Amino acid sequence: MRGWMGKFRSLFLFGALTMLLTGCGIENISALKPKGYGSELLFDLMLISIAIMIFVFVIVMAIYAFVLLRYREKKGQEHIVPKQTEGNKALEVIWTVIPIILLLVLAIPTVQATFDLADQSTQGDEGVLTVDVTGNQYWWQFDYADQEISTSQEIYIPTNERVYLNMKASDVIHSFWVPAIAGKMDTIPGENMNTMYLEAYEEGVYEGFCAELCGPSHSLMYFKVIAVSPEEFDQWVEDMQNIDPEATPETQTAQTGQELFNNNCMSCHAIGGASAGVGPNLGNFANREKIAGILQPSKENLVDWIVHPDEIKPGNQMPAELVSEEDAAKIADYLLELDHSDVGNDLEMQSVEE
Amino acid sequence: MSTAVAQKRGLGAVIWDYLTTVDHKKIAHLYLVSGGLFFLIGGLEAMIIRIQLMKPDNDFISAGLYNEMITMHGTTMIFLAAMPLIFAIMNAVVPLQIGARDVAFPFLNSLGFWLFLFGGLLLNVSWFTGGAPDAGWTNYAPLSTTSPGHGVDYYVMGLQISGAGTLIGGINFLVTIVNMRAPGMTYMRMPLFTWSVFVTSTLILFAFPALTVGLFLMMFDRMFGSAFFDVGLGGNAIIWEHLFWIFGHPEVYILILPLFGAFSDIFSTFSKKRLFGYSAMVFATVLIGFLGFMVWAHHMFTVGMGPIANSIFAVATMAIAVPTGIKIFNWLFTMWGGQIRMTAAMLWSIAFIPSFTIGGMTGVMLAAAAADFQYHDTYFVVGHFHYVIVGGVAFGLFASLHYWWPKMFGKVLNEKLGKLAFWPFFIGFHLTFFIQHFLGLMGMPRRYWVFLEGQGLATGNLISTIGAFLMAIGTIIFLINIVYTAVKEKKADADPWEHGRTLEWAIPSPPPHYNFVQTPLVRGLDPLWVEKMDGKEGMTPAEPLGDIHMPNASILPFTISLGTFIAGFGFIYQVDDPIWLIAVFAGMGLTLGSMLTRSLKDDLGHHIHKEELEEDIKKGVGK
Amino acid sequence: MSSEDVLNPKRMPHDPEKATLEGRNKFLGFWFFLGGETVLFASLFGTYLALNGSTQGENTPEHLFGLELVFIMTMLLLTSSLTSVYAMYHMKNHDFRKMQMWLGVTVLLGLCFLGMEVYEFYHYIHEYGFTFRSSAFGSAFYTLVGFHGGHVLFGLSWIVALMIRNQKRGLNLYNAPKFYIASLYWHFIDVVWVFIFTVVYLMGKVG
Amino acid sequence: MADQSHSKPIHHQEYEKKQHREEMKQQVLTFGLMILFTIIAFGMVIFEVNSYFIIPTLIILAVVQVAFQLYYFMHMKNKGHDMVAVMMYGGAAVAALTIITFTSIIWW
Ligand code: HEA
Ligand code: HEA
Ligand code: HEC
Ligand code: CUA
Ligand SMILES: [Cu+2]
Repeated sequence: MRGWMGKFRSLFLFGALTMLLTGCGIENISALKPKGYGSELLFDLMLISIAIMIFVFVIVMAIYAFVLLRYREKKGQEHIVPKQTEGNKALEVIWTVIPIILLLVLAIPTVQATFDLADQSTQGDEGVLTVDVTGNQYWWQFDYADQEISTSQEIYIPTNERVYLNMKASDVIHSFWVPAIAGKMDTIPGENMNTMYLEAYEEGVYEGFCAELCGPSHSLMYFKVIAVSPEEFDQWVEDMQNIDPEATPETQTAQTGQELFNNNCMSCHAIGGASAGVGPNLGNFANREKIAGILQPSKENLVDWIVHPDEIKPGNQMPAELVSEEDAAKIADYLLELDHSDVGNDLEMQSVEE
Repeated sequence: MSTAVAQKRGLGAVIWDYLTTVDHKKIAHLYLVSGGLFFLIGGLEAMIIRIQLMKPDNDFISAGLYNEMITMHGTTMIFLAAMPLIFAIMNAVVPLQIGARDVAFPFLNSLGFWLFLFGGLLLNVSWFTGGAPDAGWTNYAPLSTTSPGHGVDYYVMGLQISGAGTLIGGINFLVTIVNMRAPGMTYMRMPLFTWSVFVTSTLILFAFPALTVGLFLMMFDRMFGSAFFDVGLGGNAIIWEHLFWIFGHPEVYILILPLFGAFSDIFSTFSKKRLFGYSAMVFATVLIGFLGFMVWAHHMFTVGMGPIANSIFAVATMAIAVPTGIKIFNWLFTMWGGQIRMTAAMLWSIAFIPSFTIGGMTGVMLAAAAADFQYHDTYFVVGHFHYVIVGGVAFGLFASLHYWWPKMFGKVLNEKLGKLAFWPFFIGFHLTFFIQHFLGLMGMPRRYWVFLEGQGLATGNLISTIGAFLMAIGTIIFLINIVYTAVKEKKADADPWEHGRTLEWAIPSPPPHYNFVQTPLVRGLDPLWVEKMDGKEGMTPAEPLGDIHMPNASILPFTISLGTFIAGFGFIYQVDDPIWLIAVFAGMGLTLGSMLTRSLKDDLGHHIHKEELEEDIKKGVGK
Repeated sequence: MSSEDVLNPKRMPHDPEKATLEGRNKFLGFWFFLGGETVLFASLFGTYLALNGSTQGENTPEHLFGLELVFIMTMLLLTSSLTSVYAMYHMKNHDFRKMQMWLGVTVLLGLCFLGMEVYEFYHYIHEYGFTFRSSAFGSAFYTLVGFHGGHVLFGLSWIVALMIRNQKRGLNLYNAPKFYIASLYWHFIDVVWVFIFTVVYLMGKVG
Repeated sequence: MADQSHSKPIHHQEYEKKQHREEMKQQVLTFGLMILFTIIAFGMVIFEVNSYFIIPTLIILAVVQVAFQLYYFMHMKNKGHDMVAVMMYGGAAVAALTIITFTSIIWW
């Protein structure tokens, strides 16, 4: 924990506030349950600002309550003409100066945090991971350039290390947001690249959102950040590098599925290696938490998706009814066999039914 | 009385009267009715949004329709409801408060209204012609430039037309306030409402041109193949964001400042005290307006402007809390030591203070650039801006309407019903929007058509929806009140609140169409109060009774605006088929022809003769 | 005296354009409008400056622009500003005929300017294939310069309309403010042009 | 209609005429300077003067020219232009902010 904030934490108000706020929301989703460097830094900043605001609000409300209780016009006193006060220099100075001080108290950590989160000093250093993030309507692509692998929808990172993200968009503006471990940053089409970093403290599957309106399925553009220990992460990289797109699946239907897939889908999708970029890389598909970011990973759902992606994610770029339902089932068999790495399998997405 | 006369003249004549009127009081009525109608439409859209978000995975409306709904809700509420309602109050009150007989440019005043109305109608026609705009009220490129169909084209043309109307209105009020004040009404004697309209108009003057340019570029990109926002040809999507927010941030102060002014007048009237710290209030208003131009990029903290720019804009934004705080405390101390009378207008104003303070404080939290990485584009932001907009602007409009209704329509709105409308709206408001701050932080981005089961967001959203229904009930009671008052209430006096302090309360409710029989002489701040304290009945005139020069009515503002409306359709559809260029030429022809007519035909106005005035005085109009 | 009456040197207010309340309102309102126009053109200039590097190939500012034509255009417009000053000088001296004459000269100069601008655009399109749609730079260039050209066209039509309308009846307190603000508009057009030739052409040539 | 005109004595007329002539002289002088500045600006670019200072110099020349237009040709120097100046400077300030933004943080 960063020094000065640690001391503040012990103060009663902060303690109470922290307790109150962290009661809100669900682990690994909520910004109020920080599990990473960025989110924790920002949570602390929020606490400071909320404390200041509560202080101000209490004062305003105290005067307010007093005035309303004390100075109501009473029956029979309608004729009284109160003193027509023009103003009061001393008071006016007070309520100019105190807010300025309070704002300075807020401004300093704000500027610090702003620069802290924009820090890129270790990017490119030996052993520091950088992932290229591309936002597409309505899915995310993650390229690990140095490792020569790419994934979609799920980004794997090692815990307790800074992972830099170089972010772009291929079509319209999106925004990459993982409330539980970092803030958000827009991905923009064109020449502009943004950079942010992730640092997760604990292993886990963290919910990610697209936060910039990007079309009808903007609200369905989820992704996952999967934080695993550095050793497991290395294992995962190796597994991913070893994916052989040509590998023959075990069952007969899956083999037909593979053929169908290669004929119909490969123009947009890739299995392992670098990605074509039109559609998600399906290399490790069977290990996905969700299909297309939102559906539970069952065969039924997968067939539904393959035949009618437009009904599940309105406006998305994958054509409907490319293949018949039977063929889709075969392709599904094939895709669900694409289980090339079990890293992260033991981590479950936190989710509480209400 | 104009309305009484009108009733005798039959419906056709009344309509013609309103189509051609250049009287600021009637234009105020027009703004009120059309702005009110758009508020109901915008509110209906809000209800649909809330119903869709009532439970997880809801499919009350489709994803595409949802985006149209939020876009039209935001656009309608800001441009077609809040702005015109503010203009309604401005028109009704400002000339009276400064002791003028009309605004500086009565003709342009009417033109401004019709441009707004036709722009608004054009925008809403999109619902029936294949889809409303769907890229959010902020209309970010390239989502907007690539949006299929014509929705965004309607957005561009509709806002361009109504924006021109607003700009005209702004200039009009600036000149009115500078040039038309009654003798003795120095700048530092102007009522605070007038002051804030002055500052607001300045903001309009400098903010709207940026939107105009942005809309032109958007129009060129969508309709004529230019490449401003097309990255394929070297364009840059961020230019739109900057242009939009250079306009957009001042716009939110354009919305709130006039109501700050109205609250100042209301607090002082119903506390029976002069405004505490008048000069500080004026200074704070000007300062807010000034700072309002230096903070726009706080809407773009996550765009990647870099830490230096982010920090500068963060600190500049926070600075606005200081002048706003000065205002809050001055209002509190205006009431301090006063005789607070709890009318409906006062009730809305009292409710405004805590509500707006919460909204302002969440604003300052948003201004902490780094923390905005968490807040941005979540329901936290939605919570913030509804707190300031509904808790500030909407409450302010309700308060102002209650306060000035007698001056506009000659009857005091029923107080009981007024308070009855207040409570469900007030409670519903907090229910709807307070919880949204938490929803945002718990991981609910804004503009989400659905949220999912198991994200812990269901309860909060349900509460929010229930609140929205309460607000609807409040609104409906307010509407009932209007009807009830029109039918049942009796005619109001010149000064129905008894403690009126400013000039508008010195003349009958509603005023004769020349407002002041004789221009009043202003002898201090709160001129009417000054006279009252000297034991006088009314204002001392500054001029002898004489002929009054008044402008002539004209249909040209209507035809000019109609022309732009027609041309608007032409521009939108010429992309599909050049035959629509006919509409462009016909519309522009009508517009330019009407403008030329206006320019070449002398319009010298007419005089109301001294004899008629004496007649009116006998009937008790002059007082 | 009513505002309809023709002015003659015996009964002349010092500033005929500001002698009536209507005149003063017009005067002030128009100036405020120019304040807004400043922001409008600034937005266009900003956009141009942000995009003038996005040329997508050959047609860069250095490559396209020739300074001779622009120099002549500048001289024309500057001179037209002076001639409209002369017109206002005669207005203040209530010499209607001379005012009309100088306004006529102003219009002629403005027309020449506009003609050359049209030629310039034509030249770029046909010689270089440089259009509104070729690149973001193209869009920004034609929009900025075209907006100015549109202002010139509007200003010319306005002045001509005023001249024709008042040809017979001469100067009075009702139309004096109209002439005055039309000339303000014309000066403002020149102001914008000063920035256009500096920012677009000269700075474009420098690179 | 507010009416401030009334017959004036001849000498007054003459006085005003002289004033106008005086002003006109200034304006012609201003015009001369503007032409000069323009020639300097174009000359600097055509003869490719040292390009280190050239852009700031060009901008300064333009600003001075514009000030001439506003103050002399458009009479902002005369009295009764206070509010005019407020609004023009306001517009200029917003304009400056806009242009600074578009030349600095657009491409970050
Ligand atoms: C009437 C409209 C209105 C008003 C008045 C305000 C007022 C303020 N707003 Fe708000 N704002 C909006 C309407 C408004 N806003 C809208 C519509 C959006 C979203 C647009 C969109 O994206 O769709 C938005 C978004 C928005 C953002 C961007 C958020 C994001 O998208 O990530 C930010 C960030 O800084 C912000 C800040 C502020 C601040 C600091 C104020 C300040 O002016 C508030 C000042 C007031 C107070 C602070 C309270 C009183 C003061 C005191 C009692 C004194 C003491 C106080 C302190 C010391 C703190 N606003
Ligand atoms: C002046 C501005 C204003 C006002 C007053 C309101 C008022 C309301 N807004 Fe508004 N809102 C915006 C401006 C405003 N909003 C903006 C700018 C956005 C952003 C848009 C975007 O993202 O692009 C937004 C977005 C927005 C959202 C977020 C949508 C999303 O991000 O997905 C929500 C959700 O709850 C919402 C709800 C409401 C509600 C419940 C009200 C209530 O207060 C409304 C109360 C009024 C009524 C309930 C009317 C009642 C009347 C009837 C029902 C009778 C109807 C009868 C007839 C038509 C005859 N608004
Ligand atoms: C025109 C390009 C295109 C073609 C052809 C195409 N897809 Fe897709 N596919 C996409 C895109 C784009 C997405 C991402 C959609 C989204 O999430 O919005 C996608 C998503 C998917 C997903 C979900 C991926 C994930 O990461 O969860 C699956 C599974 C899938 N496609 C299978 C198929 C199959 C099987 C076929 C052939 C029958 C096919 N696709 C053909 C473009 C295509
Ligand atoms: Cu991508 Cu929203
Ligand atoms: Cu803002």
